[in-house]
Order: sequence, then structure tokens, then C-alpha cells
Amino acid sequence: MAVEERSETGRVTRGREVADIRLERVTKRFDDVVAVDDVSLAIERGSFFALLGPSGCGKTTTLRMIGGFEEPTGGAIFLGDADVTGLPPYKRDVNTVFQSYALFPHLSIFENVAFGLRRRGQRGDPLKRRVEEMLELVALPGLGKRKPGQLSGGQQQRVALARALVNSPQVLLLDEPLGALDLKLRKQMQLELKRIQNDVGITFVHVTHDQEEAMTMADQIAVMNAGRIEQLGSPDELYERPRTAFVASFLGASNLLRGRAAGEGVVRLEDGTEVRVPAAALAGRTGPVAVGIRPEKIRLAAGESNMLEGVIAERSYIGVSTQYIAQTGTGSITVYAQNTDHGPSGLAAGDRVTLSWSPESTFVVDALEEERR
Amino acid sequence: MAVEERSETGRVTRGREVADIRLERVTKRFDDVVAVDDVSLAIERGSFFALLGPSGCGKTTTLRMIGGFEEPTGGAIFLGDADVTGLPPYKRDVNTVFQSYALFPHLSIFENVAFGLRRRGQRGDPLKRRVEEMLELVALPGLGKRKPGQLSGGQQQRVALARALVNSPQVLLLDEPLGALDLKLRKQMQLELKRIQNDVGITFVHVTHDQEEAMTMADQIAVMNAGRIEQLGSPDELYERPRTAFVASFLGASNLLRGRAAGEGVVRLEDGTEVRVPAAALAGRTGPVAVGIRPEKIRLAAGESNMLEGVIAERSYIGVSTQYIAQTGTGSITVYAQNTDHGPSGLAAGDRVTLSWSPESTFVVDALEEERR
Amino acid sequence: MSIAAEQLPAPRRFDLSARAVAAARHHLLTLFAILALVYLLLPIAVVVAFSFNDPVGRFNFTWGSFTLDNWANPFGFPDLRGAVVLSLEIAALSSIAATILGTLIALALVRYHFRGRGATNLLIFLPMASPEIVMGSSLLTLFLNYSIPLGFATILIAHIMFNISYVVVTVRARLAGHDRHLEEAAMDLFATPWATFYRVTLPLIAPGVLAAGLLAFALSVDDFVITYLVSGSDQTFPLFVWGAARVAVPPQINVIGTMVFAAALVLMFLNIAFQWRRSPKGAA
Amino acid sequence: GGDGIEGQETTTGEAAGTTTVSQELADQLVIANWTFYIDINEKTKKRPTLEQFKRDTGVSVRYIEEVNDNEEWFGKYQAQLKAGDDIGRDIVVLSDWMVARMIKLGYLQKKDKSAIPNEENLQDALKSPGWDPNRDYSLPWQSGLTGIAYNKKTIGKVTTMDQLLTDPKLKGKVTFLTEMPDTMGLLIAAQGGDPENVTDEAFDSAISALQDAVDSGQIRRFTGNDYVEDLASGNVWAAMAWSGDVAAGIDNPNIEFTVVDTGSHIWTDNMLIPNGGDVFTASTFMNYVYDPVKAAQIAAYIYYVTPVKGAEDQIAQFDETAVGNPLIFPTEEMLSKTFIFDADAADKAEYKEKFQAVIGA
Amino acid sequence: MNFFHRHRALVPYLLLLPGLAWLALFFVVPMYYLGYTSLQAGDLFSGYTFAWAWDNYSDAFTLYRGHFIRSLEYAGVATLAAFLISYPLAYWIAFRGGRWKNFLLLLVIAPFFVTYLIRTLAWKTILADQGFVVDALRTLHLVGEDGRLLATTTAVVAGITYNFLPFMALPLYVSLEQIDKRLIEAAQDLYASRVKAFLRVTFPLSLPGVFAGTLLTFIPAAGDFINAELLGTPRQLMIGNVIQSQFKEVANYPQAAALSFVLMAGIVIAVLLYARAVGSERVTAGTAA
Ligand SMILES: Nc1ncnc2c1ncn2[C@@H]1O[C@H](COP(=O)(O)OP(=O)(O)OP(=O)(O)O)[C@@H](O)[C@H]1O
Ligand SMILES: Nc1ncnc2c1ncn2[C@@H]1O[C@H](COP(=O)(O)OP(=O)(O)OP(=O)(O)O)[C@@H](O)[C@H]1O
Ligand SMILES: [Mg+2]
Ligand SMILES: [Mg+2]
Repeated sequence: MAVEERSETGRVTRGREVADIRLERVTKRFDDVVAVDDVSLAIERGSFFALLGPSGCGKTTTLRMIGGFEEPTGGAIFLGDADVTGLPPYKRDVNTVFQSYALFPHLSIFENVAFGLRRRGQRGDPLKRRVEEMLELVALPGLGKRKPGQLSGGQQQRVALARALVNSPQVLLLDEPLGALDLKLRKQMQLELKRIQNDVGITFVHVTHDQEEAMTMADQIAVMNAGRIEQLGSPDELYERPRTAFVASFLGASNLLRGRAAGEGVVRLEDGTEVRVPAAALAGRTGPVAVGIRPEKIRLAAGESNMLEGVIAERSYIGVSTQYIAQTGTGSITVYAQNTDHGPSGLAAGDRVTLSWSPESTFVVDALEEERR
Repeated sequence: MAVEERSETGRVTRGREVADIRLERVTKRFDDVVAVDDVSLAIERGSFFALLGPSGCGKTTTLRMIGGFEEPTGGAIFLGDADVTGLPPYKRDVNTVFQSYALFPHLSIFENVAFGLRRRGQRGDPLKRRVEEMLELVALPGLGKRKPGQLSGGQQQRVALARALVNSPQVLLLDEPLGALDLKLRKQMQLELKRIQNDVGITFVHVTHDQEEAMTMADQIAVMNAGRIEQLGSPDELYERPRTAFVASFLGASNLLRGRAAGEGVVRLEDGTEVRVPAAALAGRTGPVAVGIRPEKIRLAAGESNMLEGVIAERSYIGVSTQYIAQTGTGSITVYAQNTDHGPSGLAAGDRVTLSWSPESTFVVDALEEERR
Repeated sequence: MSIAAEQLPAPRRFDLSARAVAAARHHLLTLFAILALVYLLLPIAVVVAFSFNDPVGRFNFTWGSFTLDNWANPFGFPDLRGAVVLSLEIAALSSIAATILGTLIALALVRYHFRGRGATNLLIFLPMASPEIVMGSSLLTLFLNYSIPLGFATILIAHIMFNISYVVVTVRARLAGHDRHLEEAAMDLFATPWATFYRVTLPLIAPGVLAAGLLAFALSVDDFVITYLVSGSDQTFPLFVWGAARVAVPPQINVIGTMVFAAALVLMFLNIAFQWRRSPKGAA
Repeated sequence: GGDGIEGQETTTGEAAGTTTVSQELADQLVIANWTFYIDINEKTKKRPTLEQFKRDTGVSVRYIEEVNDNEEWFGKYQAQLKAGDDIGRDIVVLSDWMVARMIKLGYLQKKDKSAIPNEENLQDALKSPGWDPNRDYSLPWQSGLTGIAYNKKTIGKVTTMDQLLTDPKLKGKVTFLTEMPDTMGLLIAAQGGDPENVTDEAFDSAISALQDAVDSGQIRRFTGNDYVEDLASGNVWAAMAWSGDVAAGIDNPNIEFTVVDTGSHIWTDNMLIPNGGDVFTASTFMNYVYDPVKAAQIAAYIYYVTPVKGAEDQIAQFDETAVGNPLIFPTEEMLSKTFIFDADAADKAEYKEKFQAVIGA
Repeated sequence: MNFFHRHRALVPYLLLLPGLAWLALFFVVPMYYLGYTSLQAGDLFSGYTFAWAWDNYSDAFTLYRGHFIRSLEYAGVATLAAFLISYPLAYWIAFRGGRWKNFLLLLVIAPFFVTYLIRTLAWKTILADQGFVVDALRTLHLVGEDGRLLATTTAVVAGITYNFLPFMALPLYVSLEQIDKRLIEAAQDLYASRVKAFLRVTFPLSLPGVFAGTLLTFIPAAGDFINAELLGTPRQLMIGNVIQSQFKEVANYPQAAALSFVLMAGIVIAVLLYARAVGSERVTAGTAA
């Protein structure tokens, strides 16, 4: 797999010529709260980078330090090759799309978008052309005269985007820019954001607590937890090879089964079942561990080398797929079966099944106390 | 399939002894807006009923009329066998969980839950026991002394639920009760709500604009649009056999292809391809129609009787499945392939593919102008 | 499913007696509210009416006959003009000064986190919670102790002092409604702190500042107690009224009172209309 | 100043011959006086005497009716006077006992007698009061009587203090004066005491009578000039009153003034020059109003007792009915019923405190 | 400009400095001098000097206890009356005002725009013994033939109530207006009748407004002297009248200062207790409408 070599945490030394943003051991403390804790990070030029994590984990704080709205308590921040640690926001070639959009309510849409250009001394026709170009890019031509209050949420969001993009910044920071939109609009804006990033080709740093959003949009995701980066990598890497239980459960559903390492590539579960895992995944671990399998990787039939017997406890139809919950010797296991055929298919509650999955679909994380609720 | 017989629309006459709520030609007008337009509806006792629809379609208004907070402009509302049309809320054996929870901020959790019981004259130990029982049911024992402001969103939601349930109403109305929660909590609460409904066995009427939520939770769904009910049925019925393009696209993604009816069970697409559909689906239609196929029902290989040739234009990894967009003669078609195996699989952008699907997975709706944005 | 048909106004039943009671209660409240408004406005009606009175003799409180003379000659009473002018001068200066000082405090309170918030809030609150007579007398003792001559300057000092708190509260309410990130957005868009202030902050708070300024102006024009204690030989309009009240209130006082009232009403109306125009939905 | 009598033209006039700075007239003269204490043209609201003064001398007058009560006025300016500040008034008119206090405190300037040749017109009886034997600081403005004013329509005749204090028909319909010498003088006299030499016993006994009337609700208010308004509006039916007010200030034929048989107070208000006032201009004004013609003009309007000799002969030209009016020219019989309040007692702290406690403020 | 960025922590203090300095200099420092003056002794002629003259305070309590008590009584009754009048009014505007809300609110604060003294004088006209109000009441036999309104306790309390009513009505309106209407629906949903819904939900939720209004009405009412002076008799005089006359007529500054100080101290203590209980920001929030 091409995945392994791409991920690298801790001090990033490689690829300095393409690293657009670099955080070196950045810490931010508010009185007694450590909001960001010794984070190092490199973000490639032109990439779509997502910061993902639960509420309060320090995503916004990290972004604000990049933008210059907060000063780090420790560490340094580089944009390109320049150390910008002490620089005020208006001296950084970075623009931000705020969660609440922060459109200037007293200015027209045109003037909102023109704001940054005007501050940099642009005037007259070039300015006008540039702003209109940008309003076209975000599919809002002709609305320049309105005030922000007269636009819908989705439109406001696009104005915020245009206002930031029009300055052709080196980096665009987005703090949960879709948080306030409803599901449908959100999906639509996700596509649009992605399209725009493709078009303009600048670096996007996108903060979100929605793993689906992060996975569909980003090239690289950093999963944060309690001020630290738990894992950094591409979406599939994080999804398929989560390194911690936190990452595993934060990115979609997963079945985590307690067990103990029992030799090369084998984990013995609590009920004695042996599960084969990729040798690399277990690498060096001994003692209690947990093995994880994504619900969609499990077949409701024998056939793969890992197997468990169980009884269907619950079945629910969710359109694209049907979700089964099977009671097994090591606890309940969730399985998704895609509804490739018409009508409710196959098994019903009470049926006995054999669940099977391949060792390659299995990952291993440190054993944890149950984390429920 | 057992589906067909279950659906019955129009005036519901069957099962009056089990219809818990009946709306007869109910209309609600606000000044010049018709919020609810001649809606008739019967909801079975003990069922989990969802009202699904886009913002502003009249869901809340319908619910508020059932609850007694609005009076219908026309028509009648029955609870059980009693006409309750003119009755104030406090005389209806119905309780509501409001979208914003509407917890009394000045009362403790205990007193919030006890509120309805006290109004009905319950006092002392029985009251205390009942409230504590209910707090246990919603998994909040021991929090009775706190004020609502000291609880998280999910906890508040559960208090709102307990406050309504404690009165053992005939019917529980829920107005987007999960709207304010984040994704993870939302999923969790969905399960819990479902569990509680199973436990207490009363009728739930649940308003939402999230089709996933409606589908996972409800026994019956009414899809509303512009004040009217477009279709009413079980989740799988609505999903697999949507009767209008609106319903089709509101419940998940679907590929809609324009064509014309071309004889018994056949539709000819614009590029000449013939698509087989269930004879019943086309029943009697002639002229322009659209055929629909859900993305997950399409295989990226030949094998089923309907086939289209195409080129992969885009591939994106979304964890559970991978989404492909294929360019074909009749337009772009979305396909979901479940990631049953480890790692990014199969096709890449630019590859030629054959798409195939079974006639049973195909539905037919009236041809519509494109509805975009 | 939904059968397109005419709306049949289905027969609706309701509890007639319950409705009657509800209606009565509804109107009882309305009646009470209207009486309360009458109570509030009655004296104003009297003030306005008597501004058109041609009093019999010196005293303007029994109705003589209708006249426009008082309005034709609103300052036709010795010293009245001077008092009004002084009031306006003091009000203008004190409201401007208090608005500036108070706005700065409000900005700090809303936009910054700092130690001493609690103490600051308290210091803002106390003047509003002190009886005027105490503030006036304490200022007087200060001035007496330092032999500061009473007059224009001392009145101005006092008015600025009691206006600051009201400005802070008004501007803060206005500021709190705005997104805290607006200034950051401006800075993000290359606006220097100064540009941020006058391109974003100032326009945003302008309505609040204006409202605060008007409030301060009104409070200043109306103040009697504190002014009475610290005015020395200068005479503001309320002091003039006080002096006149002990002898004979000329109808011109009603004229001025009515004019002030009308001006304030017009300003308030403009403010409401302005807010309506800014938020087209009419939510002020 | 008031209404357009601001003077901008430079001064010419009779004082032009004298050269010292202090002998030069100022552009404006500021006078603080009691209300209804000078002639006024009801139509134009202008004051004829002051207009003439301006025409004759070029000095415009800012005339402020701000004295309602000696103590109140004093309290208002005390701080400034004590600090030696200019209170912006060239002449102020205050009662005898207050003049005594002001002289004692050094708040006054001496008149420029050379500018007041008309001072010789001063009534002989007033020429040498104990507290200013040579009239260095003061010159009487008007004298007056304190008696009872009543509404004969509503209450009939009220002639005794006893009626004021106890008549149940007058409950809540009576006002007394905040000026201690007036109220206490009349009360002491009514109780048979000597208001010209007040004893503690007499004072205390009068105070307790007053207290009783307050407690019972008999007395509605204690007032300065403002009783006039209450009397005219019918809120008050009988009041302790000053003679001129009733004659000149109330257009109601039902209101009558009477001296009290047991003793009415006769008092004098004096023109004074507070520190900071322009002595020469003020003195010029004093001289002006001591012209019998001018004095008659004022007296004919305000109906107080004029201190200027010869005014009686001139008054007919202003007001026929004023000729021989006992309020302006009291008869011997009236004067026999009057007293002058004990000047020391008037400013005695202990008495004041007791009196203040009763009147409530 | 970089200075501000680098010393961002200083900026709020720079903003606060001028205004707070003004308040400190002309509100806090005068309080000190008020205390200082209240301990002076002497008389008008020889001047007052500092002498730890505690008897000013004992006098304040002995001589003027009645005035203090009366002030508290009147202010209390007026506050209650203002509450009883303005609560239904504020409720009506907040819940039934609809699009007229702003206009109705304007009517409520309209009296503010007529000079306080003129308003009070207007009451004097309205309540005059010969006025139409008293006439009407006499015809209705609600007051006796020679009864009156002016120069009674009723008039003084009514005047105070009137003059400070907007201080009560505004915070009440603000707090009522802020109540989420769905809470009332929720209460009705939970079997509370309209009355119960009001008692259990609406009223408790409006308490911050009640507190703020009470404070903002009671405090100035307790220090008022104009209503007693213009509408009352010596028997209605309040502590405010005493203070103003001690200052402005008797010129007994120490005594006046001691009285002021006692009044202020009492009120400050009450306010601090109150602010601690409710939160100072919430108290002041009530005044911004
Ligand atoms: N100005 C501040 N003062 C004190 N603590 C703060 C401040 N800003 C943030 N914090 C704290 O720092 C932590 C991280 O906050 P941050 O806003 O970065 O979280 P987040 O990941 O963006 O969360 P969310 O998804 O809720 O926006 C939180 O515990 C927060 O309470
Ligand atoms: N009180 C009201 N006055 C006027 N129009 C109203 C009122 N309540 C609702 N409407 C209108 O009626 C229509 C239906 O509103 P309703 O609240 O029922 O929609 P909804 O389906 O619940 O939407 P959402 O998902 O946004 O909550 C909307 O057009 C709305 O604007
Ligand atoms: Mg955040
Ligand atoms: Mg809704």
C-alpha cells in the first residue's frame, strides 16, 4: 500500500519546499486550560487538509494561531519559509472563513468581498472586475448590491468564501464553514468547496467535527483529541488503519473486540476465538489489545479466514444498506449489508449466522476501558 | 414482497379501532400562506410515525395542530375516537418534545419532569418514584437536582423526553428532537428513542427533515412537500418505490434518467438504450417518464439485465463505501460500492466500465424538469 | 394522496363558556393596559394642552382660553431662553463626552477578556443604583472641600459622570448582538487595527452609540436633582422650572416641555423606522 | 439677559465725568430679587422701570427672580460667597436679619454713597438699624406686612392665628411661611409673647402650637412666595401672607389680606451688593429707584410699603386707587398692630433648628 | 500599531482608563468626601472642620428616623404599585403587542421625555382640589365633599409611582419579551392551564426583570424629594427633602452629608447583596432596552 510512507508525525523534516504551513511544537494555554498541546504539523502546498476532532479538542485554537488571532504560548509557526509566530493577522498571507461567516452586516456583498482588496490599495476597474469574477466563481453573480442579511445561509457561506478567496491567499483557513447549514445544503457546499479548491489550487485548512465531511473532502486529515494530534494521514489510511480506539470510533462505526496478542499476527479474544490480523498491525504489541473491524467489511456468511458464530438480534433498514446487529460470544457486532437488490433481503432477527472477514480488514488498537456515552 | 399490501393512502378507513390519530382534510392557513393543505392521515396506535419533508413544508404546523397549539383553518382532528379540534393543549392526552427542548430553565431537572404530574395533582412519594423511574429510563439517574443549563445537549434532549413520557400520554409528538445534536450524539439518541418507544409502546409522531433518521426509526413515513403529503408508506416502500421524483431524491441519492415509455415494462432512454422496469411500475404510463436507480443497486460489471456503458469520471472514498461517478450516454450516474475489502479498491478515474442493474431495482417517476439547486 | 378539493369548512366545536371566559380575560388585560397607558400619558396631555392656555392671571393651571401666543413666543419670559440654552449646551457637551468615554468602556467589556471585569461592572452599575441626591451631595462636598467654584464646569462634570453608565449599558447591549469575529475578519482581510476600527467597529456600533448619545442627552436635559446641588448660580431649564414652580409656571414652560417631548418622539420614531429599514423582516 | 435688552452701545450718561475705573458704569447690572417685586407690563412682559433705567444710563439690567426664601437663597450661594467667588449678582434683595448675617460674614461690599444722593429720601425710621447703623451696606427696597390672606368666598373671614391653627374647616387648607421671623413672630404675638424680644419659653410654646397644627394635618405646606399660586387656585383657603402679594399678585377679588390684631410682622427687604458685584453701577441703580417718581411707579404696581419719602405724592400719576392705600402707606392704626422681629433671635441656630424640625426640612 | 498587537493585554485597560478614571474621580472620590464631611463639626459662621463628629450620625438616626422610615415606606409602596401597574402592561406589550410592540414601548417611555418637574407639576394640576379628577371622585363619592388628593400621602406615592414607572416597566418588558414562547406552550402541553402556566413558568422566568425593575424603581424613589415637596405636606416629607434642605437651605453640610451617607450605605449594601445573588451584569442588563 502506498499509504504507509505518506504518514509521518512528530517533527516533519521532509518536503520543506512543499510544506506551506509548519507548526513546530506549538502549545497554547488559556489560564489553566491547555487548549493545544505540543503540536507539530506540516501541511503541503495546494493540499486540502482537515483538522478533525470532537468539540473542545483545540481545532479552532490551532486554526486561530495559524491565522494570527492567538499567539502560541510556545513553539513556532511557519508560512512557507517565514516564521510568522509574532505577526498580526493583517500581515499574514492567510485568509479565514469563519464558522459564523462574520460578514460585515453594514456593507454590501460587493463591499464585503472587496474589503481585503481595498485594504491592499486596489481601486477602480481592476477591483471591480476581480470582485465580480469571484462572485461568479461562487455562483452569486448579480447579488453584489444586497446586504448580508438579505441572503440565505448557503449564500452567506459562499460570500464568506469569496471574500477570503478574492485575496488569493497562500492559505485559506476554514473553521467549520458548513456547520450552520442543513444537511442537503451542506452536501452541496462540500462539493462546491472541493471544486473551488481544485480550481484555485491553494492550500485549504478545514476544521470540522464531522468525519464524513473530512473524509469526502480532505487529502490529509489530522485527528485531534484533547489538544493533541492522535493520528495524521489520508482518509483511507485513518479509516482502515486507525491507530487508536479514539480514531477508530471517531471515523465511522467499528466493532472493537477485546483480546490479547497471541503470537505473530494472532489475537485471542475473550471467548477464546482466535482472530488473524496483519502482522504489521500487531507489530510488537503484547498483552491486552482490541481488534477492530468495520461493519461493512463483515460478510454474513463463512468464507473469510476470520469467523464468528452469532444470532441476528436486530435488523434495520437504512436505505443504502441494511444494518444487522449480531449477538456473538464476544459481544454484539454490527454489520452493514449494502442493499444491492430490490426489497428487504436475507436475514431476520433470530436467525443464526456465521460472520466472516479477512485479516487485511482487521486493525488493532490498544485495549481501552469501554468508552460509552 | 409483503410491502405492497401495507400501503394505503387517501381516506383511511381500515383499522379505525387502531388509528390513534386521525386528521381529516386538515388545512391551516396563515394570512396568505397555506402551511398545511387538505391533509388526511391516520396513524396507528403504538406505531412510530415520521413526518419527513424539507424546511417550510408544514411539518411543524401539522404537529402543532395535533398538539393543540394551532387551530386548523379547516378539517378535524381525532385522538382515538374523540374529536379534539377545539381543545386547548392542556386538555389533550398528548405530549410534545419540542425542537429546542423548551425545558424550564428556572426549574431543576426533577421539577421539569414532575411538572405535568404535579399539574394533574400527583404529589409526594408516588410522584417522586415515578419521576425517578423516568429519569432512569432515559439514563439520567441522579441528575434531578441540576438545572437544565448545566446539562449537555444530549442530556437536555433526554430530559425533554422524560418530561413528556412521564405523563404516559396516548401520543408523543416529537418536533425534530435531535436537530440540535451533533452527528454522533444524534445516532446514539436515535437508537435510544427507538428503544424507549419499544419499551413504553405508545404512539410516536416524529418530525424531521433528515431522511436517514426517518428511515432508521419509523415504521411509517409521510413525506410532505409544500403543505401536502406526497407519499406515505414504510421506509423500504418509499425508498424502493418512490412515486415522485421529489420523494425519490428526498430519500437518498438516486440516478434519474429521462426517457419515454416504450411498451410493457420497457422505457427507452434519450440515447436509445432500453431499460426494463417492473411492469407494475410503469402501469399505464405513456410518454415521457424518468427511470430511477439507487446508486447502491448498480454493479460496476455486466451481469444484470439492464446495462449502460460508461467511463469513470470521479472516485471518492467515503469510508463505508466508495462513490463513483460514471459518464454515460444518458448523463452521469452515481454508483456506490461498499468497501468490503481492505484498501481502496478497483477502478480509477478514466477506466471504462459496464454498469448493470436488475429491473426489480428500477422505479419509474413522472418526467420532471431538472431540479437543481 | 392529497385530494385536491375545495376547503370544506368542517364544523368545529368548541367550549363556548370557556371561550367567553378566555375572551373576557383577554380583553381585561387589554383594558388594564390601556388604562395604564392613559395613566402614563395623562400628564403629558395636560402639559401639551396647557401650552395652549391663555391663563387668567399669572397662573397656568386653570383653563383660560385657547391661544397660540405661547408658541409664537416660546421664550417670552425673562431668563427662560438662557436656561434652555444652558441646558442644551450642557447636554450636548456632556453627552458627547460621556458617549466617548462610555463607548470605550463598552468596547473593552464586550471585546476583551481582562482581569477586573467584575469590579468594572460594579463601578458602572453603582452610579445607576445611587440616589441622585447622594451623588449630587457627594459631588457638592467634593467641590466645597476644594473650593471649586460651582457653575458650568461643575454641572458638566456631574452630567458626564452620571451619563457614562447609561452609555456603557446601551452600547454594550448593542455590541453584544454582533459577532465577536467581525473585527478578526477585518484584520484577517489586511485591515490594520485603525482601519478595523473605523471601517468595521465604528459603523457597527454607530446606531448604538447614537442611541446612547441621545439617551445621555435626554438624561442631561432632564436632570434636576444633581444639577440643583452643583449648579451654583447657573440655571438650567429644570432649575428654571423649579424656581418657577415656587411662584408661577408660565405657559412657555409647557411649550418648551412639549417641544422637547416632540423632538424626542420624532427621534425615537426615526430610530424605529431606521431599524425597520435595516432589517426588512421588521424584527427590530 | 432676558429678552433683548442686551446693551452693546458704550456707556455715555451722567457718570461720564468721573474718571476712576470704579466710577465707570458697567454694560450690565444683575439684580437678584424676590418674585413680583418690581413693576412689569403684563402685555409685553417688560419691566418699565428697568427699561427706563437702561434708556437713561445705557446699563441693561438682568433681573433674576430667584429669591423665594432668605435661607434658601443664602444656602444656594453660601459656598461661593465663602470662597470669595463672584456669584454674578451686583444687587441682591434680602431681609433685615439676613443682612445682619451677611455683614457679619463679610460677604457684602459697601455702597458708593457718593453715587446715591437720593438716599436722603429714605424714611427716617429706617435710617439706622442696629446691624447697619450708617446704612453702609444696605438700602431698603420695600417694606411689608405679614398677615393673613384668605378666600372670603370659601371660608368667610379669617382674622386670627387661632383660626388658622385650629379651625377644622381649614384643615389642610392653610399654608404658613418658611421664613421663621414671619411664622414664629406672628405665633408668639398671638400667644401674647413679645416677638421683638423673644424668650425661649415664648418660642417653645409657639413651636409646640405649630407642631400640633402640622401633626393634625391642619397645615398643608410651608411656603415662600408660592402660597400665592395655591391661594389663587383654590387649593388653599387661608395663608400666612405678605401684604403686597395679595394686592398685586392675585387677580381674584375673593382673596383678601388682613393684618392680625394680635400683631403682624413688619419687615424690610434691602438692596445689597455681594462680593464681586459692581459697586458703582449698583449704587447708581439704588440712586435711580430712590427717585420718588420711580419709587411711586414701582409701589403702584407691587403694593408694598415704599421706603422712599415723597413717593406718596407721585403715586396718583400711576394708579389712582393706590392713593392712600393702607397697604402701601400704612395707617397709624395698622402700624400700631405691628412688630419688628427680634433680629438676634432670627438668626439663632438653636431656634432655627427647632423651626426646621417642625416645618420638616 | 504593532504596539497594540504586541501588547494586546493592555488594550482593554487603555479603553477603560479615561471613563473609569472619571467615575473614580467624580463618583468614588466624592463618596470619600461625603464621609469626610459627615464627620465635620462647626457652624456656618466659624466654618466646618473635621472632628470625628459621630453625633452627626446619631442625629441622623434619632432626629430623622421618621424620615428614613417614611422614605422606605413610600418607596416600597410606590415600587409595589409600579410593579402592579407595569407588569400587566409589559406583559400585554410583550405578548400581545405584535407589530406595535415598539410603538407601545415608545408610549411607555414617552413620559421620560417631558422634564421630570414639568410632569410632576402636571400632576399638581390634575390632582388640584378644584380639578376635574377630584370633582369626578367627589361625584362618585370616592372622596368626601371636602376631601382632596393633592397634599396627601396618596398624591406623593402616586407621583413617585408615576415618575419611576418606566424604570419598572422597561426591565419587565425586556425580561418578558425574552421568554421563549415555546416554554409556555410546553407548560400547556404538560396540562398547565393558562393561569398555572403563568404562575409556574412565565412569572418565574420574568424574575430577573422584576428584580432589576424593583431596584431601579426603589432606589431613586427612596432618595426622591420632588414629589413630596410638590405634592405633599410637611407630614409627607422624605429623607431626600431633609438632605436637600440641610445642604441648600440650612447649609449644615456635615449633617446633610451624614444623612446622605447613611442613605447611600444602606442602598449600597442592599445592592451589593443583590448583585452578588443575581450577577451584576444581569442587573445592569435590565436597564438596557
Ligand atoms: N479564549 C479562551 N479562553 C479560555 N479558554 C479557551 C479560550 N478559547 C478556547 N478555550 C478552551 O480551549 C479548549 C479548545 O477550544 P477550541 O475552541 O480550540 O475547541 P474546538 O476544537 O474548536 O471545539 P469546537 O468544535 O467546539 O469549536 C476548550 O477547552 C476551550 O474551552
Ligand atoms: N405563525 C405563522 N405565521 C405565518 N406563517 C407561518 C407561521 N408558522 C408557520 N408559517 C409558515 O408556514 C409554512 C410551514 O411552516 P412549518 O413551520 O410547518 O414548516 P416545517 O416543515 O416545520 O419547516 P422546518 O423544517 O423549517 O421546521 C412556512 O412557509 C412558514 O413560513
Ligand atoms: Mg471550534
Ligand atoms: Mg419545523
